[in-house]
Amino acid sequence: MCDSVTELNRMVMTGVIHSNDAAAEDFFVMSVAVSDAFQAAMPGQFVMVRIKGRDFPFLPRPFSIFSVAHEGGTTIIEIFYQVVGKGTKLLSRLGRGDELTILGPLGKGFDIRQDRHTIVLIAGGVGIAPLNFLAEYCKGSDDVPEKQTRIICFMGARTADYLIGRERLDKICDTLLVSTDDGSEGYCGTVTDCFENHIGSVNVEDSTLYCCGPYLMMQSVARKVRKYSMPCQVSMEARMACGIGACLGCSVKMKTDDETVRYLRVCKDGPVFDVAMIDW
Amino acid sequence: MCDSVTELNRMVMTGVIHSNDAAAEDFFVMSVAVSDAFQAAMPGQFVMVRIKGRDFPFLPRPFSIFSVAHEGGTTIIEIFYQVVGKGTKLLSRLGRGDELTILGPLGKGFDIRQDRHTIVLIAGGVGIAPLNFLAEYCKGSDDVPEKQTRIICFMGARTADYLIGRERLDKICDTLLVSTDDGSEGYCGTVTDCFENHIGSVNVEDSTLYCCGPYLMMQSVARKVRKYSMPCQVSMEARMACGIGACLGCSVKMKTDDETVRYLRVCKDGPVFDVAMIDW
Amino acid sequence: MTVRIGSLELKNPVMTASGTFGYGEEFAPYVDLNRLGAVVVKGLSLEPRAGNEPPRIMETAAGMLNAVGLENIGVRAFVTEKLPYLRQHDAAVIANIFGETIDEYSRIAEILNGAPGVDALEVNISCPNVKKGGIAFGADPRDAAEVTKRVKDVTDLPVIVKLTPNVTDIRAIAESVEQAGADALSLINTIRGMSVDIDKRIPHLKNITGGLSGPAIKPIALRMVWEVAGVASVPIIGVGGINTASDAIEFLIVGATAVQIGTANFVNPRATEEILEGIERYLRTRHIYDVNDVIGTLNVREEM
Amino acid sequence: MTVRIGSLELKNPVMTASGTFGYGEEFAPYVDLNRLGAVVVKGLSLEPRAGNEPPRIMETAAGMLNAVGLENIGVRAFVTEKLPYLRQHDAAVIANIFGETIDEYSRIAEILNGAPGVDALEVNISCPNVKKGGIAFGADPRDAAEVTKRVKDVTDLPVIVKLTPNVTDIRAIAESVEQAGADALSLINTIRGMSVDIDKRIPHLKNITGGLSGPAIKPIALRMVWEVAGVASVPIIGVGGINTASDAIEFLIVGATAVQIGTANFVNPRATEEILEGIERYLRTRHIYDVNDVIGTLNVREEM
Ligand SMILES: Cc1cc2nc3c(=O)[nH]c(=O)nc-3n(C[C@H](O)[C@H](O)[C@H](O)COP(=O)(O)OP(=O)(O)OC[C@H]3O[C@@H](n4cnc5c(N)ncnc54)[C@H](O)[C@@H]3O)c2cc1C
Ligand SMILES: Cc1cc2nc3c(=O)[nH]c(=O)nc-3n(C[C@H](O)[C@H](O)[C@H](O)COP(=O)(O)OP(=O)(O)OC[C@H]3O[C@@H](n4cnc5c(N)ncnc54)[C@H](O)[C@@H]3O)c2cc1C
Ligand SMILES: Cc1cc2nc3c(=O)[nH]c(=O)nc-3n(C[C@H](O)[C@H](O)[C@H](O)COP(=O)(O)O)c2cc1C
Ligand SMILES: Cc1cc2nc3c(=O)[nH]c(=O)nc-3n(C[C@H](O)[C@H](O)[C@H](O)COP(=O)(O)O)c2cc1C
Ligand code: FES
Ligand code: FES
Repeated sequence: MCDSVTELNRMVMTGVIHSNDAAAEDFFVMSVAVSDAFQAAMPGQFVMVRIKGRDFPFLPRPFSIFSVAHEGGTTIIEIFYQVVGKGTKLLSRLGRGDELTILGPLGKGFDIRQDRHTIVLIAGGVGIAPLNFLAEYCKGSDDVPEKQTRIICFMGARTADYLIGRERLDKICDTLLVSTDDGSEGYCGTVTDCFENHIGSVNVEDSTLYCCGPYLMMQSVARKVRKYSMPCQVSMEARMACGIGACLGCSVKMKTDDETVRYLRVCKDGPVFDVAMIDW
Repeated sequence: MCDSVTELNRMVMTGVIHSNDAAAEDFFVMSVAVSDAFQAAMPGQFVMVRIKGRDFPFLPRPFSIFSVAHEGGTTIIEIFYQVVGKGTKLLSRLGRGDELTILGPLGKGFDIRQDRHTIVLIAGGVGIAPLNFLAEYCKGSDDVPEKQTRIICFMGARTADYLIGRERLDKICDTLLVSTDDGSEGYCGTVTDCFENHIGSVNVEDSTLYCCGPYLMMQSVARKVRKYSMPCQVSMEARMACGIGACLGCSVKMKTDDETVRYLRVCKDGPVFDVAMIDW
Repeated sequence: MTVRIGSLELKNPVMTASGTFGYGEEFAPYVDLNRLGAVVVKGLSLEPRAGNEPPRIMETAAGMLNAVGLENIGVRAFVTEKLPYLRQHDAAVIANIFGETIDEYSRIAEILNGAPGVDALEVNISCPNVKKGGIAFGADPRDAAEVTKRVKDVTDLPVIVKLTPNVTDIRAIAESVEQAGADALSLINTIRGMSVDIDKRIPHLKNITGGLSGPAIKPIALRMVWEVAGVASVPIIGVGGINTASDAIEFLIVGATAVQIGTANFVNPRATEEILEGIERYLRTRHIYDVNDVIGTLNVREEM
Repeated sequence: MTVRIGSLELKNPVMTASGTFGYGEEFAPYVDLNRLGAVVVKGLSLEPRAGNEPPRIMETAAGMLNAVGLENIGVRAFVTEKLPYLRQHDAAVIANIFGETIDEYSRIAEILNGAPGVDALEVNISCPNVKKGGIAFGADPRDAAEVTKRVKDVTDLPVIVKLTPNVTDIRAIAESVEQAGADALSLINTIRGMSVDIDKRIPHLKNITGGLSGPAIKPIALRMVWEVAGVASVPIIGVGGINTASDAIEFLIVGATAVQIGTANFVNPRATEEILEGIERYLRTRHIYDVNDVIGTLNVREEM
C-alpha cells in the first residue's frame, strides 16, 4: 500500500472571496483566500473553480492564476476573468465572503529559461492573466537569476478601457507597449502587429517569448516567431472537465514529424506549451 | 381573439426577501415584498417559489401563505417553512435583498362558512402556516361576519421549541391549546388526541374545523370528525410541478360513491378540500 | 416567422408540448395564447381516463419524472367543453391522441375530423406510462406504420406522429411512419426513468417508472432530431428539454421546422412566449428575415 | 461492506467508471486508492489510439457530452507502464477493453489474462464514439453474446460485460450476454447526444454527437438496472449519473451489487471516497451491518 492519507487533499480546498470587482464591462478581478495548504504555484498554472454548494455550473471552470500573495497564514490568489457564458456570469455575481471550491494549482506552468535574460510578454485580452503572474514572479522571486529581470510587455485589448492591470504591469515591466483595436490608446491594431513593429528593439538572441490570448492571435504569433527563431511558449485554452489529465477532454493537436496523429492534454501536458509542439 | 395582454402576468413576479429567520432548528419564517400586483390572497392559498436566476432547484416549490401585510405600495407575504430537502435548504441560506420568483396566489383557499360561528383550527407542525393566515384574516377582514370571531386553536409540535408563531396566535385566538410529542409544553401527545380530549368544550353544531399537518394526522382527524358530523376542511400536500392545474402531477384520490376512480388536483381543485371529498 | 407543417401553416414555430399545457386555458393568465404558433392539448383517449395512482411526479437533476398515465377528459368532452374556448384564439389547435388499440386511434381521429377548430392531429405512439398501447406501438416500425395508416384513412387533417426515444434506431421508425403517410413527425416523447426513496426503499412514483423530461434530456432529443432530419422528408417538430430560446434555436438548426415547449411551462408559465421573443431577437440581431433560413443549417464541415 | 462480483470479492461496492479515472494515478493526490473497491481503467485497445479530433467535450444541463473516441496507450503499454503502479494498491484492478473486431477483443483479453495484477475484465461493447466496434456489438443480442463468448474462451478472469442504454430493450441484451457466459453486467454506458453552437451553427463536438453522462442520465440508468435486475441472475454493476452516496444507494436498492462513479470524479476528484463514506454512514445510522442487506430490496408493493 502506498500514499499516506495525510498527503491527500492538499489540492482541493475552500476559497473565500475577498473581493470581486468589475475592472471594465464584463471583466472582473477576484481575490480569493485559500489557506496555506495551497501549494506554491508557478506562473502559467491554473485552478479549477466551482461555486461551493451549487449544482450549477455542473463542471468546474479553469482560470489562470493572475497573482499570488501571502498574508499571514493565508494565501490570496487573484483571478482575472471575462464574463463569456453562464458560469462566468454567476461568478461575477458573487461577493465578499462567498465560498468557492478550488482545485489547484494545476498544470505545467511557464518554463523560465535561465539561459536567456529578456522576457517578452504578448497578451491579448484576458490572456494577460498568466503573464501578469509571470512578470510578478520574475521580479519578485529568488528562483529567478538576478539579471533576468528585463521584461518587455506587449498588451492588447479592444479599447483603452480594457487594458486592465496595466498600472501594475507598468511598475514591473521595463517596457510596456499597449495596443487597442480602435486606437483609443497606443498602437492601433492587433497586439501581434504591434509586436512585429517593435521586433527591432528586442534582442532576439537573448529573449524568450511568452504568449497568451485568443487562439487566432496565438496562431499568428506562432507563425511570426518561426522567422525569428526565438523560443516561444504559449498558454492554451480548451474546454475542460477534470483538469487533472483523466478525462482526455482538453486535447490539442500535437505537431508530429510524420503523419501520426497525437493529442496533448492542455490540463496536464500544458496549459503552457512550446509553440513548436502545437499543430496550429 | 380574447384576453387582453394587460391582464397577463399579474401572477408571476419578483419577490425581494426582507427577512429570513430561523424560528427553531430547521424552521424558518421568511418575509417577502411582492409589489401590489400580488392579487388579494385568501387563507389556504399558496405560492410557487423559485430562487431567481438559479437553475436549481429545477421545479418551483409550493408554500402556503402564512400571512399577508400591506406597507405602502408593496405587499409583504410571509412564508413559514421547514427545511426538509435540498430546495428548502437553499431557501434557508438566502437573506435580505435576495430575489425570488413568485407565482401566485394559487389554488382554492378555505371556504369560510357564514352559517357557523366558531372556527376550530387543528395544526400539526408547519401545518400552522395556512391556519395562521386564516385566523388573522377572520379577525381582521371585513368580509367575515362580525360575530364569527370565536377561534379555538389546537396547535401541536415535537417540543415546546417548535410551537412557532404561538405568540401571534395567542393574541388572535379565543382559546389556544398546545400539545407536544414529548410533553415539554401543554398536552403530551398528538394534537388530534388533544383535540378529542377537548371536544366537549367545542360547540359542534356551530363550528367548522380547519386542519393542516402531516398526512397521517389529517387522516386521523378525518376519521374522528365523522363521529361528530362537523364540517371539516383540510389543506393537502402533494408534489407539484406546475401549480396551476396543467401537469396533473399533484393528484389525490377522490372519495366516490361507486367504484370509479377519480383524482383531484391539489393545486387547482385544492389545496383546501372538504374532508369528505378525499379517499383517505 | 411562418413555417409549414404539411398543409398546416403556423404563424411561428413555437408550440406547446402535449400534457404540459393543459387545454390551454390554464395558461391564459400567463401567456397570450394568440401569440403561439400552436397549442397541442393534453393527450385524448376515446373514453375519459383517471390516470395512474399518485405519487405521479418527481424532480430529478435538471428534469422530472412523470407517470400521469394519460388522465384526460376523453375526446368527446374535449370537443364540447374545451375546444370552443381554444378556437377563439389565433393559435392552431393540435389534438394529441392516444389509444389502447389501433381501432381506438382511428375512432378518436374520426371524432376529431368533424370537430371545428382542430387543425391537426398528433398521434402519440410513445407514452411510456400506460400498460397498453402507447410505447408498444411506437417501438416497432410495423406497428407504428399501421397506426399511422389507420389514422390517415379516416381524417383529412394533417397527421403528426410523435415518436418515442426508447428505441435502438429512431430513424427506422421515422422512415416507416413517413412511408405510411405521416405528414410530420414530432420527437421526442419522454425517456423511461426511475427514482428511489432511500429511506423507505420504495420508488418515488407509484407506477415505479416514469417518463423523464426537461433540460436533462435535451442533448438526446437534439441528437435524435438531427438523425431523423437526415432521413425524413416530412417536417420535424423538435421536443425535449427546450428551456430557452437558445435551446429552441439548436433544434431549428439541426432540422426541426417547429419546436414544442414542455416541462419548461412548469418552471415558468411564461416560457413559450419568452422563447418566441428570444427566437425573434436572435433572428433580428443577425438580420435573418425568415426563420426558414435557420432551419436545417447545421454546418458539420467547418473548421472549429 | 464486502460484495462479490462473480469469483471476485471486493472489499466494498465502490468502483470507478472507465474513462473517468485515468489509470488511477491521476487521482492519487486526491483519493486514497487503497480505499476503493476497484479501479476500472480507461478503455484499452490492442494498439494505441489517438482518439477523436477536439473539441471532445461539452457541458450540458446536469451532465456532459464526450467524444473522446477511446484515446488510450494500448493494452501492452498499459501492462508495462500503468499496471505496476496500480497493483501496489489494495483495490481490485479491472481492465476495460475495446476492440474494432471480435478478434481484437479476444486478443486483448489474452494479453491481459497473463498480466499479474488484473483482477477482472470489463468488456466495453457500448462506446458510442467510435466508428467501428463499440456500440455496434452492444446493440444486437447475438453480436453481444458472440463477443462475450470469445472473451470468455481465452480468459480465466471474471468477465463483466458493459451494456449500452441506446437500445429498445436492454433486458434482451442482458439475457443474451448472460447466457453467453458473462460473470457480471455493468450498465449503463453513455447515451448518445448532441449540442449546437447557435452562433456558429456548428456542433459543439467535432464528432457531431457524443455520449451523455452525469446526473442528467441517472433516472434512465437506474430504470435500466432495475429492469435488468429483474431478468439477470449474475451481479449487476450500476453506473450512470451517480454523484452522491444517496444516488449510489438508489442503485444498490434496485439491485446493483456494486456501483461505478464516473463523471462525478470530474466535478469533485474526491467523489469516490466521499460516496463510500456516505454509504457507510447510511448503513451505520440504520444499523445495517451488511451492505448486501440493502442490495435488491426495493419494495414496490408498500403503500406510499
Ligand atoms: C487553462 C485555462 C486558463 C484559463 N484562464 C482564464 C482566465 O484567466 N480568465 C478568463 O476569463 N478565462 C480563462 N479561461 C477560459 C475560461 O475557462 C472560460 O471562459 C470559462 O470556462 C467560460 O465559462 P462560462 O460558463 O462562462 O462559459 P460557457 O460558454 O457557458 O461554458 C460552456 C462550456 O464551455 C467551456 N468554455 C467556454 N469558453 C471556454 C474557453 N475560452 N476556454 C475553455 N473552455 C471554455 C466552459 O468551461 C464550459 O465547459 C481559461 C481556460 C483554460 C483552459
Ligand atoms: C399546497 C402546499 C403548501 C405547502 N405549504 C408549506 C408550508 O407552508 N411550509 C412548508 O414548510 N412546507 C409546505 N409545503 C411542503 C413544501 O412544498 C415541501 O416541503 C418542499 O417542496 C420540499 O422541497 P425540498 O426541495 O426541500 O425537498 P425535496 O425532498 O428535496 O424535494 C423533492 C421533491 O419533492 C417535493 N416535496 C418534498 N416534500 C414535499 C411535501 N411535503 N409536499 C409536497 N411536495 C414535497 C418537492 O417539491 C420536490 O419536487 C407545502 C406543499 C404544498 C403542496
Ligand atoms: C406531465 C407530462 C405529461 C405529458 N403528457 C403527454 C401526453 O399526454 N401526450 C404526449 O404525447 N406527450 C406527453 N408528454 C410528453 C411531452 O409532450 C414531451 O414530449 C416531453 O415532456 C419532452 O419535452 P420536455 O422535455 O420539453 O418536457 C407529457 C410530459 C409531461 C412532463
Ligand atoms: C470522458 C469519458 C470517457 C469515457 N470512457 C469510457 C471508456 O473508455 N470505456 C467505457 O466503457 N466507458 C467509458 N465512459 C463511460 C463511463 O464509464 C460511464 O459508463 C458513463 O460515463 C456513465 O456514468 P457517469 O454518468 O457516472 O459518468 C466514459 C465516460 C466519460 C464521461
Ligand atoms: S480536462 Fe480532463 S484531461 Fe484535461
Ligand atoms: S401541480 Fe400541476 S396540476 Fe397540480
